[in-house]
Amino acid sequence: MKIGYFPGCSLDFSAKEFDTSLQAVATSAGMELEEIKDWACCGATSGHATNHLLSIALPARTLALAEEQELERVVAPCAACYSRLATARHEMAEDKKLFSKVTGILKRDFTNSVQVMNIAELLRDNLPAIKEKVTHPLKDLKVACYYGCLLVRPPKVTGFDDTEDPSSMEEVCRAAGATPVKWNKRLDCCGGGFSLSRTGSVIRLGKEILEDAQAAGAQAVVVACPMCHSNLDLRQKAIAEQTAKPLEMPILFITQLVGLAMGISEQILGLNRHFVSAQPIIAKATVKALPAAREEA
Amino acid sequence: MQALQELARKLLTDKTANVVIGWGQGPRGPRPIFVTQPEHADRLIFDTRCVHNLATYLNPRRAHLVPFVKKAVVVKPCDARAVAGLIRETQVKREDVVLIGMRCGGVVRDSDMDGKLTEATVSPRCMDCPDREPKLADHLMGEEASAPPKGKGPDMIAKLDAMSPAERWEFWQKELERCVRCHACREVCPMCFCDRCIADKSMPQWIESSPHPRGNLSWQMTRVMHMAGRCVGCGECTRACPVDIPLGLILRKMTQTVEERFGYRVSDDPTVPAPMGAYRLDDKQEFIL
Amino acid sequence: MEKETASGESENTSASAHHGHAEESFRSEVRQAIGLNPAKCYQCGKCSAGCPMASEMTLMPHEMIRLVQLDRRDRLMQDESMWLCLTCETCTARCPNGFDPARMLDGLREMSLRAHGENAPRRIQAFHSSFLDQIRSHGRVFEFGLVFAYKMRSGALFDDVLNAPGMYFRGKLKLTPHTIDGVDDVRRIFDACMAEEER
Amino acid sequence: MSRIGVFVCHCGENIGRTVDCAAVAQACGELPGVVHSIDYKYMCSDPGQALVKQAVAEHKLDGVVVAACSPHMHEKTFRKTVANAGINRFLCEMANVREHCSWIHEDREEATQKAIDLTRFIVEKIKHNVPLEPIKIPVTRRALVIGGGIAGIQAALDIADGGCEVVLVEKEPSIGGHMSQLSETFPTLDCSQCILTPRMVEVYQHPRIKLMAYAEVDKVEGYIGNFTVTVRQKARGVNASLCNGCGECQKVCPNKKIASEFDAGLGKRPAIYVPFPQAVPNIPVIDRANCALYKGRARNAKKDACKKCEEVCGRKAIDFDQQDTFLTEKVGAIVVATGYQLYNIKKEQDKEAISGYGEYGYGTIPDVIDGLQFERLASASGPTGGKILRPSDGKEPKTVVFLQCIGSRDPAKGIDYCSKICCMYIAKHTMLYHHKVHGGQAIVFFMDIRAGGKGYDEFTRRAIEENDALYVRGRVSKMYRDGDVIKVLGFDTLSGEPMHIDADMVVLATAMRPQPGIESLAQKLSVSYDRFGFINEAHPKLRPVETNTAGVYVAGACQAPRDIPDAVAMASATASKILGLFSASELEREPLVAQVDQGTCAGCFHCVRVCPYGAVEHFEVKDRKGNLIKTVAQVNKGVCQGCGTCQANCPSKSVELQGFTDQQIFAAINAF
Amino acid sequence: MAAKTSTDKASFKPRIAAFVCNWCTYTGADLAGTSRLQMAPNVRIIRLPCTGRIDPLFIIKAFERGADGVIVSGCHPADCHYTSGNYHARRRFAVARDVFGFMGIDPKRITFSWVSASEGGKWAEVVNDTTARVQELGPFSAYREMEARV
Repeated sequence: MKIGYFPGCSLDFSAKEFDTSLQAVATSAGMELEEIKDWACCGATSGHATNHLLSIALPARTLALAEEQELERVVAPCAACYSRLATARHEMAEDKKLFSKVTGILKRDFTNSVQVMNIAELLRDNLPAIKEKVTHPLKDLKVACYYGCLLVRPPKVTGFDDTEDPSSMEEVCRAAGATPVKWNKRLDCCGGGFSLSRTGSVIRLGKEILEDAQAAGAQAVVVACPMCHSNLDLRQKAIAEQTAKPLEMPILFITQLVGLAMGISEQILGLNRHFVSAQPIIAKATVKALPAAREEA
Repeated sequence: MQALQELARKLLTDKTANVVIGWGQGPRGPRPIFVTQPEHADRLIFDTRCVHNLATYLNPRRAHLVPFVKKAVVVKPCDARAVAGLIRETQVKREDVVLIGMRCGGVVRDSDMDGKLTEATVSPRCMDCPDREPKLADHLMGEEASAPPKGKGPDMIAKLDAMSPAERWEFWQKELERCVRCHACREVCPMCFCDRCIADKSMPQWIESSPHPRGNLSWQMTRVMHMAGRCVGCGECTRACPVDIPLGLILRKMTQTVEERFGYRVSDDPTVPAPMGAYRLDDKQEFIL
Repeated sequence: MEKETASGESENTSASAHHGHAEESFRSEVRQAIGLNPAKCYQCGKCSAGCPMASEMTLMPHEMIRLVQLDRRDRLMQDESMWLCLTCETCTARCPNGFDPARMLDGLREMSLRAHGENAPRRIQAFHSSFLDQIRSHGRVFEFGLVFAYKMRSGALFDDVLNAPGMYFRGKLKLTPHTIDGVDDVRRIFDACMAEEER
Repeated sequence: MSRIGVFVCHCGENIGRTVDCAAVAQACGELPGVVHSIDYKYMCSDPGQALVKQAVAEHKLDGVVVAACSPHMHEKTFRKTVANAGINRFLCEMANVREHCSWIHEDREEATQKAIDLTRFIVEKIKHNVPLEPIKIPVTRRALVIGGGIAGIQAALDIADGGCEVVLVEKEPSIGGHMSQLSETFPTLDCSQCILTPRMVEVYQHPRIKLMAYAEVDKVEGYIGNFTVTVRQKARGVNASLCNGCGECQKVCPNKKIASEFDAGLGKRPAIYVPFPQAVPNIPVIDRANCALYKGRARNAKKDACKKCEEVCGRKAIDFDQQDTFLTEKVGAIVVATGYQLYNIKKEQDKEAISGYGEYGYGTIPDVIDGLQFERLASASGPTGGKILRPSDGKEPKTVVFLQCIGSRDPAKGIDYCSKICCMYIAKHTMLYHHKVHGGQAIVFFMDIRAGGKGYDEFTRRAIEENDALYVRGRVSKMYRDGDVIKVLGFDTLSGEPMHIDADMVVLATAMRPQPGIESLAQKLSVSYDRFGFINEAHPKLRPVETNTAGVYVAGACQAPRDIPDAVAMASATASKILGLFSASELEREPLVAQVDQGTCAGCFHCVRVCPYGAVEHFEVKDRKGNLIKTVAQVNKGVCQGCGTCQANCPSKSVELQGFTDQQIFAAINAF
Repeated sequence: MAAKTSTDKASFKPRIAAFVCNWCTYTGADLAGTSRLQMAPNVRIIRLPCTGRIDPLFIIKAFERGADGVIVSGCHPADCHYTSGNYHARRRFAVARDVFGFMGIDPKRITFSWVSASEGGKWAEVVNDTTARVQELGPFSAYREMEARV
């Protein structure tokens, strides 16, 4: 079945590797993604931190477009976009007044019938197909699965996994052959939207998270959100300034990890685009030169 | 037909039954007959004109049949549902009746018609009937039957549902003003077995007894409420009505409600509990504030 | 001690004057605007215990809700803490009494903006405005433009300069914006939402 | 009935202000059948009642309608008044013109008209009232107590001491309940077992108490004064009459690794066991799920795996083939005292509405224990001999964090109520901890300290002031294991300071919940329960130990969270209620019950199906020669509670509810 | 049916019969009284022990006797004083409502509600809402016009 695809602004560019790795993994595992035509930004934190109605109306437009494309489900790989889309859907379903206000603003036929999924949910629901395509299991690779905030919170909006004890990312990593470690900060916030505006906070939070992952023996942190990625990857140099020794913790998108296990080339997966090199992982994962056929993926 | 007659003869001879209630030829088509002598068993017939619901004769109100105790009855599927209802409500003991089940592909509207089943002649009662043979039967006879022809005409329930309450009121007032309160609908009904009907109760008199629209309406509403989850859909009340009030319509509406809300379809299995007098904690209550 | 704070703050007199007039109080205004009953918070502090930004806030999440309960509008609206919320939803997920502190803070920020409050830290407000401007003009966020606009507004001109070349090298910054076809649609939504919220 | 008196009350200004009482009296005086109609300032006052009495005599009234307040307020009063005046008290009815009229309307004209209407309905109704006499029911002066915890023990002893027989049914092998697990009790810190054990022995030796331990109530039939209860005596695998409690069998049992229920999982016990040394009765049971012999038999093994207990038993008391038996007991009253269980924070819960604490690791973090487990650690008879040692490695914890309101006052987890006893027992725990672990620090996270009770607040203050317990006001957001310690992320809302604590052990004050299976027991008894499973009392204030089924009473924590003094007080209250009930050989009931007209009953038995109490029976009508004419319905007056559902379902209207007959209702509607 | 002018409608005072159970709704209505909750004066309560006792005949008879609307109210599910009378009533009324509606009695004229002993406010709402609704519908003149028809 076709799944609607809402890349969101980050995947459009700064986290292009999330997009390419997802597309490659999806193709390989037989998931048919169809991008929502002419989608607009979800409004992100700035939207709901300043104008509630806007924070519902912007995602609602996207959901309406998805309905027009006759899509029943939409995947939003960015956890923030996912949260905005899912929240909008939830609030409009709960509050009929809000729903009619929004439809009035949208001026579109809209029934609020589209299901919203995040990337961990999508991959978990397609585990059998993914397992089938794993050719280079990432044996001995210890990873810390990092959920952050919006994938699992608040429970009444997300609900695909246990809010305080989720397991879907670990399941996906295990399917890729990696070994998820048990650690404590996997649900803590990385600082999210304060990346530019309050860098100090982001560094403090990032440090706590990365140190805990390292203490748990992780060789890489696996994320499902471009903001988490940039806060942990881009800011790692600044974080390292406050630690005894450099952390050198590679941060991978979950799709990149799965892609590696499927033997998809690191160029397509965009592993070269990270600030902290993922080379040690790639080497450890014993992913060798890849057949050309994969390149087309 | 031969098989039916032979069975009846046997039942009467070996005293398995003291009377066989079935149909025989009358001056205007088949009519109910009570065979008590083995030699009269050949009077029994069965065809598409055998419209009457003979379960009504098991009803203890038929005092003249009570002394026979062991009774054999010829039943169509709708009749069998009524027998099941009477057993369920302790009016009849299963061991006191021998049920001769007839396979049935529908009957005509009335017994004085010729027996050809067509879209025009089929009885409305047969349109929704899913049963081709009674499951509650000691003997089963007749040929495998196919589904009755679908009747013609508009779906009156849908038509009425589409009306405004005032229009529905008008509709029923026009129908009910003809009612002469002969109570044939009650007398013919196999499920009406009270010794003293509420319509005849005077202290207090809930339902006015004279043929007046007010009492007529109360009577029909009350009757339908009493039939809730009990009506077997045999359509005898409609057939018996001398002024042709479409009584079956209200009953069908009620039956739909019961099925939709409580998931209950009237059954010829007496062990299936009736929906009224039972409840589920999660019964729908959208109409209650 | 209690007495000291009470006499020390000028708004207290006006605030306490509101008590007893539930219809026009700050807490009822908040309830009206946000659709959450502030009285639902029983001040257990679980939100503050789990808040990743608590160590940087001058008012903790439960204290902000408490100030709403006490109708201390000025005290609350003068403080920047509400702008430090990361909207990570930890508080809401763990609230034992089914309250939604994250949504409440969203709403309070919105109220503060509408009242042209000055409590938002310049950088954070600059970021939000730049971000929304991006959506308004292109339908999507054009990151280079966002960073540029943000720096102009916030005055944080030289932060992060070191990372820009790195980002560009790794293909993480695009220099030209893409504007969606339905940008007029988006602008209309913006205008309608702004107008609606003003009402 | 044709001589009716109408008495319109002004209730001071309460009615008179909006209703023209004189006009009501005048209008009603004109109604056919009304021979006397007056208004008066305070009808319920002595002079007011005298007016009624006087009028009854003077006008030979055979019906009295008082238009005043709600019948819930004064129906009893006025019925007594007319009874004193010499007419049957059911010939008096009230029209509610205060709560339902004067208090809720302002327009005097409208209110007066409404008051006239309401009074007219009742006048028309009362024309069909008939004198009714109370129903007399014989009483079996013997009680059943379900549950052998402190509440059940107290109730049983009080009833037995009052001179009546008691059957005490306990589902566990021993009586004693949770109280037997406690170390010391607040607020006096006396040893729980020291005060409980003598009472347990007293139960065992009491000539009027029949103790049935390891037994459960299977079926309940009948009604107040006349219950027939079937009790399932579960098979112990030990012949109770032969066993002398020597304990040799427990010593030889090879499987000694079973988590002890008595020690809340912290200690071990063998497969044949008595729960604790002071158990009453002191007769072991074989835990069939863990005994090698029964496990083998369940697998159809050819040979029994182990018979060591049988071999060692000198009294030949072991009986592997023993089966459950069913006993029937006749009793007149029942006490439900089934007690509580503790909520657990695990992910899997027995009710959909209740969820666990993921933020505290769903019960997977070692050394996070509940209150009962702490009791066992602190108890001299416990697995550590009274030393506070944490379960994971046996180390003495130097920092112990106590969390209150776990699963209680937490609607998000599905439980809204306050568990009531936790504030007190946590304070007690901190004291015990302070006494036992020198240099240890107890930290309590609380929301409110609820210490209402004699000596209770003094007790919690003592914990704080003299026993060094640090009380932190706030809930904990998250807890996780980090190496050897448990990281506790809390917040002190009083100082505004985050409290991040490295704890060696955490004690959760988890909510009290009713015992599992309470719903099915309640259904057997026809008593109602709330959404948490707590048994509903008949009235929250005025009838706190009765249930809505006559003859069934409730005591202790199965009704709501209760501490020991509460449970004991309730138990004594039930005993007093029951002894009162048993003080006469017959009991009287309001005669507002259903009655079948057997002449018109057609025997469809719709009434039997709808009756919530099973009060309708089949009755065979026979002629003089004994031939069956027909089978009809008959109402057991002792069981019927007067809801009238049978009547609404009766197609021929052959059943009538006294006090609300069709005639009466019809007349009232007709007056509309 | 005669067209009603707006003044007719305004001067029309609906007459509404309420059949309520003794334990929940009657007590809830008492509470509304003790709380002095003002409400429309059009409702006349007839007290029954339980909703289980309320026969559809009562509703029919009330309309026959000139009621413009009817309220039926009792204990919430699980709160029945008699444990299950309200569950039986719920099924009965579900059928009655459909049957009455099918025969032309506007279901809007009948309010079914659960009002507990503590819901005085809800009772006032039920009374006011029903009165307003029936006011809007106008008098139930159909029954009265039946006389003329004969």
